[in-house]
Amino acid sequence: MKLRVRFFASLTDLTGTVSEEIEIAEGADVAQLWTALAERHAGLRGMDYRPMVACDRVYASWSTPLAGVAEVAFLPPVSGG
Amino acid sequence: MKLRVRFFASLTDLTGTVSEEIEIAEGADVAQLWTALAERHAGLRGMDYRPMVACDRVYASWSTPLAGVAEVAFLPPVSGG
Amino acid sequence: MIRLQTAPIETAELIAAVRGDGDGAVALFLGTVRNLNRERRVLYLEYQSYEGMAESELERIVHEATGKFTISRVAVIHRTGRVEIGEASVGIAVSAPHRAPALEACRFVIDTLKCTVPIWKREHFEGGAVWIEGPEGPPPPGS
Amino acid sequence: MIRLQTAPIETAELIAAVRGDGDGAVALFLGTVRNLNRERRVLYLEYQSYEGMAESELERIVHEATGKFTISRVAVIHRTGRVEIGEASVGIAVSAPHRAPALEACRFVIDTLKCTVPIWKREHFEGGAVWIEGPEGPPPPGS
Repeated sequence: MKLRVRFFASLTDLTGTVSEEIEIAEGADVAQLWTALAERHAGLRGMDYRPMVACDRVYASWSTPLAGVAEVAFLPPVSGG
Repeated sequence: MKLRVRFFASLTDLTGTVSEEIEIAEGADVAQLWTALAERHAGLRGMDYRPMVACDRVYASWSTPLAGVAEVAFLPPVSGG
Repeated sequence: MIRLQTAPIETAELIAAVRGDGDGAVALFLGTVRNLNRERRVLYLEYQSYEGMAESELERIVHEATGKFTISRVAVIHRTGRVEIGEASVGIAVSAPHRAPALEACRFVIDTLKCTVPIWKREHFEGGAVWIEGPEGPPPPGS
Repeated sequence: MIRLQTAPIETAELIAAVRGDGDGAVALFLGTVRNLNRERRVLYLEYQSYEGMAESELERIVHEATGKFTISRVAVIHRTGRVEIGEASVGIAVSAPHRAPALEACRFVIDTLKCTVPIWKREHFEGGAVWIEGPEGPPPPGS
Protein backbone atom coordinates (compact mmCIF):
# COMPACT_ATOMS: atom_id res chain seq x y z
CA MET A 1 0.00 0.00 0.00
CA LYS A 2 1.03 3.58 -0.67
CA LEU A 3 1.61 6.19 2.07
CA ARG A 4 2.57 9.84 2.20
CA VAL A 5 5.39 10.55 4.65
CA ARG A 6 6.02 14.05 6.05
CA PHE A 7 9.19 15.29 7.75
CA PHE A 8 9.57 18.41 9.88
CA ALA A 9 12.34 20.63 11.26
CA SER A 10 15.71 18.83 11.50
CA LEU A 11 14.24 15.71 9.86
CA THR A 12 13.88 17.68 6.62
CA ASP A 13 17.64 18.40 6.80
CA LEU A 14 18.46 14.75 7.52
CA THR A 15 16.31 13.43 4.64
CA GLY A 16 16.63 16.35 2.25
CA THR A 17 12.86 16.40 1.78
CA VAL A 18 9.67 17.59 3.48
CA SER A 19 7.44 14.90 1.97
CA GLU A 20 7.63 11.70 -0.04
CA GLU A 21 5.56 8.68 -1.06
CA ILE A 22 6.50 5.17 -0.04
CA GLU A 23 5.16 1.71 -0.84
CA ILE A 24 4.90 -0.43 2.29
CA ALA A 25 3.62 -3.95 3.04
CA GLU A 26 -0.01 -4.35 4.20
CA GLY A 27 0.02 -4.93 7.96
CA ALA A 28 3.17 -2.89 8.57
CA ASP A 29 3.38 -0.64 11.62
CA VAL A 30 5.11 2.69 12.18
CA ALA A 31 8.37 1.04 13.35
CA GLN A 32 8.56 -0.98 10.13
CA LEU A 33 7.92 2.17 8.10
CA TRP A 34 10.78 3.90 9.93
CA THR A 35 13.13 1.01 9.13
CA ALA A 36 12.21 1.31 5.44
CA LEU A 37 12.79 5.08 5.54
CA ALA A 38 16.16 4.63 7.27
CA GLU A 39 17.24 2.36 4.39
CA ARG A 40 16.49 5.22 1.97
CA HIS A 41 17.95 8.07 4.04
CA ALA A 42 21.38 7.61 5.59
CA GLY A 43 20.74 10.71 7.73
CA LEU A 44 18.01 8.93 9.70
CA ARG A 45 20.33 6.05 10.65
CA GLY A 46 22.59 8.25 12.77
CA MET A 47 19.75 9.68 14.90
CA ASP A 48 20.19 9.31 18.64
CA TYR A 49 16.48 9.64 19.49
CA ARG A 50 13.16 8.40 18.17
CA PRO A 51 10.88 11.17 16.90
CA MET A 52 7.20 11.48 17.75
CA VAL A 53 4.85 10.22 15.07
CA ALA A 54 1.41 11.28 13.85
CA CYS A 55 -0.93 9.18 11.68
CA ASP A 56 -3.37 11.32 9.70
CA ARG A 57 -2.55 14.29 11.94
CA VAL A 58 -3.19 12.54 15.29
CA TYR A 59 -0.38 11.50 17.66
CA ALA A 60 0.30 7.77 17.31
CA SER A 61 2.88 5.32 18.66
CA TRP A 62 5.59 3.28 16.95
CA SER A 63 3.45 0.17 17.21
CA THR A 64 0.43 1.80 15.51
CA PRO A 65 -0.60 -0.31 12.49
CA LEU A 66 -0.69 1.64 9.23
CA ALA A 67 -3.80 -0.01 7.71
CA GLY A 68 -6.09 2.75 6.45
CA VAL A 69 -3.59 5.53 7.17
CA ALA A 70 -2.93 8.01 4.34
CA GLU A 71 -0.26 10.25 5.88
CA VAL A 72 2.43 9.56 8.48
CA ALA A 73 4.43 12.46 9.90
CA PHE A 74 7.65 12.25 11.90
CA LEU A 75 7.93 15.05 14.42
CA PRO A 76 11.12 16.13 16.20
CA PRO A 77 10.61 17.53 19.72
CA VAL A 78 8.37 20.56 19.18
CA SER A 79 9.55 24.10 19.92
CA GLY A 80 6.60 26.39 19.28
CA GLY A 81 5.59 29.22 21.60
CA MET B 1 -2.29 71.61 66.24
CA LYS B 2 -4.30 71.62 63.01
CA LEU B 3 -4.76 68.55 60.81
CA ARG B 4 -6.52 67.78 57.56
CA VAL B 5 -8.67 64.63 57.76
CA ARG B 6 -9.75 62.73 54.61
CA PHE B 7 -12.55 60.19 54.34
CA PHE B 8 -13.10 57.66 51.55
CA ALA B 9 -15.85 55.40 50.21
CA SER B 10 -18.52 54.57 52.84
CA LEU B 11 -16.82 56.88 55.38
CA THR B 12 -17.81 59.85 53.22
CA ASP B 13 -21.44 58.70 53.53
CA LEU B 14 -21.13 58.24 57.32
CA THR B 15 -19.56 61.67 57.85
CA GLY B 16 -21.20 63.56 55.01
CA THR B 17 -17.80 64.92 53.96
CA VAL B 18 -14.67 63.91 52.06
CA SER B 19 -12.34 66.21 53.96
CA GLU B 20 -12.26 68.47 56.98
CA GLU B 21 -9.88 70.32 59.30
CA ILE B 22 -9.64 69.52 62.98
CA GLU B 23 -7.75 71.02 65.91
CA ILE B 24 -6.17 68.31 68.05
CA ALA B 25 -3.94 68.32 71.16
CA GLU B 26 -0.15 68.13 70.66
CA GLY B 27 0.96 64.54 71.40
CA ALA B 28 -2.33 62.98 70.28
CA ASP B 29 -2.25 59.73 68.33
CA VAL B 30 -4.55 58.36 65.61
CA ALA B 31 -6.87 56.66 68.10
CA GLN B 32 -7.40 59.97 69.95
CA LEU B 33 -8.09 61.72 66.65
CA TRP B 34 -10.72 59.07 65.83
CA THR B 35 -12.42 59.62 69.19
CA ALA B 36 -12.61 63.34 68.48
CA LEU B 37 -14.04 62.66 65.01
CA ALA B 38 -16.61 60.24 66.42
CA GLU B 39 -17.83 63.03 68.74
CA ARG B 40 -18.47 65.20 65.66
CA HIS B 41 -19.97 62.51 63.41
CA ALA B 42 -22.66 60.24 64.83
CA GLY B 43 -22.24 57.96 61.80
CA LEU B 44 -18.75 56.94 62.90
CA ARG B 45 -19.97 55.82 66.32
CA GLY B 46 -22.04 52.97 64.90
CA MET B 47 -19.19 51.44 62.92
CA ASP B 48 -18.53 47.76 63.58
CA TYR B 49 -14.93 47.80 62.33
CA ARG B 50 -11.86 50.01 62.56
CA PRO B 51 -10.73 51.43 59.22
CA MET B 52 -7.15 51.47 58.00
CA VAL B 53 -5.35 54.75 58.45
CA ALA B 54 -2.70 56.63 56.48
CA CYS B 55 -0.59 59.52 57.75
CA ASP B 56 0.65 61.78 54.97
CA ARG B 57 -0.23 59.06 52.42
CA VAL B 58 1.65 56.20 54.12
CA TYR B 59 -0.11 53.37 55.98
CA ALA B 60 0.08 53.97 59.74
CA SER B 61 -1.39 52.35 62.85
CA TRP B 62 -3.90 53.57 65.42
CA SER B 63 -1.07 54.22 67.87
CA THR B 64 0.92 56.37 65.43
CA PRO B 65 1.62 59.79 67.03
CA LEU B 66 0.38 62.74 64.97
CA ALA B 67 3.30 65.12 65.65
CA GLY B 68 4.44 66.54 62.31
CA VAL B 69 1.62 64.94 60.34
CA ALA B 70 -0.35 67.22 57.98
CA GLU B 71 -2.98 64.84 56.62
CA VAL B 72 -4.66 61.77 58.12
CA ALA B 73 -6.85 59.58 55.92
CA PHE B 74 -9.30 56.90 57.09
CA LEU B 75 -9.57 54.08 54.59
CA PRO B 76 -12.33 51.46 54.47
CA PRO B 77 -11.28 48.02 53.16
CA VAL B 78 -10.05 48.73 49.63
CA SER B 79 -11.82 47.33 46.58
CA GLY B 80 -9.78 48.38 43.57
CA GLY B 81 -8.93 46.10 40.70
CA MET C 1 4.64 53.17 34.08
CA ILE C 2 2.07 53.67 36.82
CA ARG C 3 -1.00 55.79 36.21
CA LEU C 4 -4.53 56.47 37.38
CA GLN C 5 -6.74 57.79 34.60
CA THR C 6 -10.38 58.43 33.73
CA ALA C 7 -9.91 57.46 30.04
CA PRO C 8 -10.29 53.86 28.83
CA ILE C 9 -7.18 51.66 29.11
CA GLU C 10 -5.31 50.97 25.88
CA THR C 11 -3.70 47.54 26.13
CA ALA C 12 -1.30 48.37 23.29
CA GLU C 13 0.09 51.21 25.42
CA LEU C 14 0.60 48.89 28.42
CA ILE C 15 2.39 46.31 26.29
CA ALA C 16 4.56 48.92 24.54
CA ALA C 17 5.54 50.29 27.95
CA VAL C 18 7.08 46.99 29.08
CA ARG C 19 8.28 45.26 25.91
CA GLY C 20 12.03 44.92 25.35
CA ASP C 21 14.16 43.06 22.80
CA GLY C 22 15.70 40.91 25.52
CA ASP C 23 12.31 39.69 26.72
CA GLY C 24 10.70 36.40 25.75
CA ALA C 25 7.38 36.98 27.48
CA VAL C 26 4.75 39.60 28.21
CA ALA C 27 1.89 38.78 30.58
CA LEU C 28 -1.11 41.09 30.69
CA PHE C 29 -4.03 41.12 33.08
CA LEU C 30 -7.22 43.12 32.62
CA GLY C 31 -9.83 43.39 35.34
CA THR C 32 -13.12 44.01 33.54
CA VAL C 33 -16.49 45.22 34.79
CA ARG C 34 -19.10 42.45 34.99
CA ASN C 35 -22.77 43.03 34.30
CA LEU C 36 -23.74 40.90 37.30
CA ASN C 37 -22.49 40.93 40.90
CA ARG C 38 -24.06 38.65 43.53
CA GLU C 39 -26.97 38.11 41.10
CA ARG C 40 -27.66 41.84 40.88
CA ARG C 41 -27.59 43.49 37.45
CA VAL C 42 -24.87 46.18 37.48
CA LEU C 43 -25.27 49.37 35.41
CA TYR C 44 -21.71 50.67 35.81
CA LEU C 45 -18.99 51.11 38.44
CA GLU C 46 -17.47 54.27 39.81
CA TYR C 47 -13.93 54.20 41.20
CA GLN C 48 -12.62 56.54 43.86
CA SER C 49 -8.91 56.69 44.68
CA TYR C 50 -6.73 58.39 47.24
CA GLU C 51 -4.68 60.36 44.74
CA GLY C 52 -0.95 60.32 45.44
CA MET C 53 -1.16 57.42 47.90
CA ALA C 54 -2.66 55.02 45.32
CA GLU C 55 0.25 55.71 42.98
CA SER C 56 2.87 55.35 45.71
CA GLU C 57 1.34 52.05 46.89
CA LEU C 58 1.44 50.82 43.28
CA GLU C 59 5.11 51.88 43.07
CA ARG C 60 5.79 49.89 46.22
CA ILE C 61 4.08 46.79 44.79
CA VAL C 62 5.96 47.05 41.49
CA HIS C 63 9.21 47.42 43.40
CA GLU C 64 8.40 44.36 45.49
CA ALA C 65 7.49 42.34 42.38
CA THR C 66 10.74 43.32 40.70
CA GLY C 67 12.68 42.03 43.71
CA LYS C 68 10.65 38.84 44.01
CA PHE C 69 10.53 37.70 40.35
CA THR C 70 13.04 37.74 37.48
CA ILE C 71 11.15 40.29 35.43
CA SER C 72 12.11 43.27 33.29
CA ARG C 73 9.37 45.91 33.54
CA VAL C 74 5.88 46.37 34.97
CA ALA C 75 3.15 48.80 33.88
CA VAL C 76 -0.10 49.42 35.76
CA ILE C 77 -3.03 51.62 34.80
CA HIS C 78 -6.13 51.90 37.00
CA ARG C 79 -9.28 53.76 36.02
CA THR C 80 -10.98 56.32 38.25
CA GLY C 81 -14.49 57.68 37.86
CA ARG C 82 -17.17 55.89 35.87
CA VAL C 83 -16.28 52.60 34.16
CA GLU C 84 -18.82 50.88 31.92
CA ILE C 85 -19.71 47.17 31.73
CA GLY C 86 -17.10 45.25 29.72
CA GLU C 87 -14.45 47.95 30.07
CA ALA C 88 -11.19 47.31 31.90
CA SER C 89 -10.95 48.97 35.31
CA VAL C 90 -7.33 47.90 35.73
CA GLY C 91 -4.58 46.76 33.36
CA ILE C 92 -1.23 45.24 34.37
CA ALA C 93 1.56 44.27 31.98
CA VAL C 94 4.77 42.47 32.97
CA SER C 95 7.71 41.64 30.70
CA ALA C 96 10.40 39.07 31.48
CA PRO C 97 13.06 36.97 29.77
CA HIS C 98 10.94 33.85 30.48
CA ARG C 99 7.23 33.13 30.78
CA ALA C 100 6.81 31.73 34.30
CA PRO C 101 7.97 34.83 36.21
CA ALA C 102 6.00 37.14 33.87
CA LEU C 103 2.74 35.31 34.65
CA GLU C 104 3.54 34.86 38.35
CA ALA C 105 4.45 38.52 38.82
CA CYS C 106 1.25 39.58 37.04
CA ARG C 107 -0.73 37.50 39.51
CA PHE C 108 1.22 38.92 42.45
CA VAL C 109 0.61 42.52 41.35
CA ILE C 110 -3.16 42.14 40.90
CA ASP C 111 -3.56 40.15 44.14
CA THR C 112 -1.56 42.69 46.14
CA LEU C 113 -3.20 45.69 44.45
CA LYS C 114 -6.60 44.39 45.55
CA CYS C 115 -5.41 44.20 49.18
CA THR C 116 -3.45 47.40 49.66
CA VAL C 117 -4.01 50.12 47.05
CA PRO C 118 -6.40 52.83 48.31
CA ILE C 119 -9.03 52.58 45.57
CA TRP C 120 -12.72 51.83 46.10
CA LYS C 121 -15.54 50.93 43.78
CA ARG C 122 -19.15 52.02 43.98
CA GLU C 123 -21.58 49.74 42.24
CA HIS C 124 -24.49 51.42 40.50
CA PHE C 125 -27.59 49.33 39.88
CA GLU C 126 -31.23 49.96 39.01
CA GLY C 127 -32.56 52.05 41.92
CA GLY C 128 -29.36 52.71 43.84
CA ALA C 129 -25.66 52.41 44.48
CA VAL C 130 -23.44 50.83 47.15
CA TRP C 131 -19.79 51.06 48.07
CA ILE C 132 -18.12 47.68 47.60
CA GLU C 133 -15.56 47.26 50.35
CA GLY C 134 -13.17 44.37 51.02
CA PRO C 135 -13.17 42.10 54.07
CA GLU C 136 -13.45 44.15 57.24
CA GLY C 137 -10.85 44.62 59.96
CA PRO C 138 -11.32 44.55 63.75
CA PRO C 139 -13.79 47.00 65.38
CA PRO C 140 -12.59 50.55 66.25
CA PRO C 141 -11.14 51.11 69.74
CA GLY C 142 -13.78 51.84 72.37
CA SER C 143 -16.66 50.66 70.20
CA MET D 1 -10.53 31.50 17.99
CA ILE D 2 -7.53 29.42 16.99
CA ARG D 3 -5.33 30.51 14.11
CA LEU D 4 -1.90 30.15 12.56
CA GLN D 5 -0.88 33.21 10.57
CA THR D 6 2.12 34.85 8.96
CA ALA D 7 0.93 38.39 9.83
CA PRO D 8 1.85 40.09 13.13
CA ILE D 9 -0.44 39.33 16.09
CA GLU D 10 -2.90 42.06 17.09
CA THR D 11 -3.49 41.83 20.83
CA ALA D 12 -6.69 43.88 20.51
CA GLU D 13 -8.11 41.16 18.25
CA LEU D 14 -7.23 38.43 20.78
CA ILE D 15 -8.85 40.34 23.62
CA ALA D 16 -11.96 41.19 21.60
CA ALA D 17 -12.31 37.49 20.72
CA VAL D 18 -12.63 36.43 24.37
CA ARG D 19 -14.20 39.39 26.17
CA GLY D 20 -17.76 39.07 27.46
CA ASP D 21 -19.98 41.23 29.68
CA GLY D 22 -20.17 38.48 32.29
CA ASP D 23 -16.37 38.29 32.64
CA GLY D 24 -14.34 39.99 35.34
CA ALA D 25 -10.91 39.08 33.99
CA VAL D 26 -8.91 38.71 30.82
CA ALA D 27 -5.41 37.21 30.96
CA LEU D 28 -3.14 37.56 27.96
CA PHE D 29 0.22 35.95 27.30
CA LEU D 30 2.59 36.94 24.50
CA GLY D 31 5.69 34.92 23.67
CA THR D 32 8.11 37.39 22.11
CA VAL D 33 11.30 36.84 20.13
CA ARG D 34 14.46 37.60 22.12
CA ASN D 35 17.56 39.09 20.56
CA LEU D 36 19.77 36.68 22.52
CA ASN D 37 19.55 32.92 23.01
CA ARG D 38 22.26 31.03 24.91
CA GLU D 39 24.47 34.13 24.55
CA ARG D 40 24.15 34.09 20.76
CA ARG D 41 22.78 37.17 19.00
CA VAL D 42 19.61 36.18 17.16
CA LEU D 43 18.65 37.90 13.85
CA TYR D 44 15.12 36.48 13.55
CA LEU D 45 13.17 33.24 13.99
CA GLU D 46 11.35 31.19 11.41
CA TYR D 47 8.43 29.00 12.46
CA GLN D 48 7.34 25.84 10.69
CA SER D 49 4.06 24.14 11.57
CA TYR D 50 2.30 20.94 10.63
CA GLU D 51 -0.77 22.62 9.13
CA GLY D 52 -4.03 21.05 10.21
CA MET D 53 -2.51 19.08 13.07
CA ALA D 54 -1.20 22.20 14.84
CA GLU D 55 -4.72 23.68 14.83
CA SER D 56 -6.36 20.46 16.00
CA GLU D 57 -3.82 20.07 18.85
CA LEU D 58 -4.57 23.67 19.88
CA GLU D 59 -8.30 22.87 19.82
CA ARG D 60 -7.63 19.88 22.07
CA ILE D 61 -5.66 22.05 24.54
CA VAL D 62 -8.35 24.74 24.62
CA HIS D 63 -10.99 22.06 25.21
CA GLU D 64 -8.93 20.61 28.05
CA ALA D 65 -8.40 24.05 29.59
CA THR D 66 -12.13 24.79 29.43
CA GLY D 67 -12.83 21.56 31.34
CA LYS D 68 -10.07 22.14 33.91
CA PHE D 69 -10.65 25.81 34.77
CA THR D 70 -13.74 27.99 35.25
CA ILE D 71 -13.15 30.12 32.20
CA SER D 72 -15.32 31.59 29.48
CA ARG D 73 -13.33 31.70 26.21
CA VAL D 74 -9.81 31.12 24.93
CA ALA D 75 -8.15 32.55 21.81
CA VAL D 76 -4.77 31.45 20.45
CA ILE D 77 -2.81 32.85 17.51
CA HIS D 78 0.60 31.44 16.53
CA ARG D 79 2.82 32.93 13.87
CA THR D 80 4.39 30.90 11.08
CA GLY D 81 7.24 31.94 8.81
CA ARG D 82 9.63 34.73 9.72
CA VAL D 83 9.16 36.55 13.04
CA GLU D 84 11.35 39.52 13.92
CA ILE D 85 13.03 40.32 17.25
CA GLY D 86 10.53 41.87 19.68
CA GLU D 87 7.50 40.59 17.80
CA ALA D 88 5.08 38.11 19.36
CA SER D 89 5.36 34.57 17.99
CA VAL D 90 2.34 33.42 19.99
CA GLY D 91 -0.57 35.17 21.72
CA ILE D 92 -3.06 33.57 24.11
CA ALA D 93 -6.07 35.30 25.67
CA VAL D 94 -8.37 33.78 28.29
CA SER D 95 -11.50 35.35 29.76
CA ALA D 96 -13.18 34.25 32.98
CA PRO D 97 -15.62 35.50 35.60
CA HIS D 98 -12.71 35.67 38.10
CA ARG D 99 -9.00 36.36 37.82
CA ALA D 100 -7.33 33.24 39.23
CA PRO D 101 -8.66 30.75 36.64
CA ALA D 102 -8.00 33.22 33.79
CA LEU D 103 -4.30 33.47 34.74
CA GLU D 104 -3.95 29.77 35.56
CA ALA D 105 -5.57 28.67 32.29
CA CYS D 106 -3.33 31.04 30.34
CA ARG D 107 -0.30 29.38 31.95
CA PHE D 108 -1.69 25.91 31.24
CA VAL D 109 -2.29 26.70 27.56
CA ILE D 110 1.21 28.09 26.92
CA ASP D 111 2.92 25.29 28.89
CA THR D 112 0.97 22.57 27.06
CA LEU D 113 1.33 24.25 23.66
CA LYS D 114 5.11 24.16 24.07
CA CYS D 115 5.00 20.41 24.73
CA THR D 116 2.52 19.09 22.19
CA VAL D 117 1.70 21.44 19.31
CA PRO D 118 3.62 20.48 16.13
CA ILE D 119 5.41 23.79 15.54
CA TRP D 120 9.19 24.25 15.33
CA LYS D 121 11.40 27.28 15.32
CA ARG D 122 14.57 27.83 13.36
CA GLU D 123 16.93 30.38 14.82
CA HIS D 124 18.78 32.56 12.35
CA PHE D 125 22.01 34.17 13.52
CA GLU D 126 25.03 35.82 11.92
CA GLY D 127 26.51 33.11 9.70
CA GLY D 128 23.90 30.38 9.99
CA ALA D 129 20.69 28.90 11.29
CA VAL D 130 19.70 25.98 13.53
CA TRP D 131 16.48 24.16 14.31
CA ILE D 132 15.62 24.61 17.98
CA GLU D 133 14.05 21.39 19.21
CA GLY D 134 12.70 20.50 22.65
CA PRO D 135 14.05 17.84 24.99
CA GLU D 136 14.63 14.59 23.11
CA GLY D 137 12.80 11.30 23.50
CA PRO D 138 14.26 7.78 23.65
CA PRO D 139 16.43 6.48 20.75
CA PRO D 140 14.69 4.96 17.68
CA PRO D 141 14.07 1.19 17.70
CA GLY D 142 17.04 -0.82 16.48
CA SER D 143 19.48 2.08 16.84
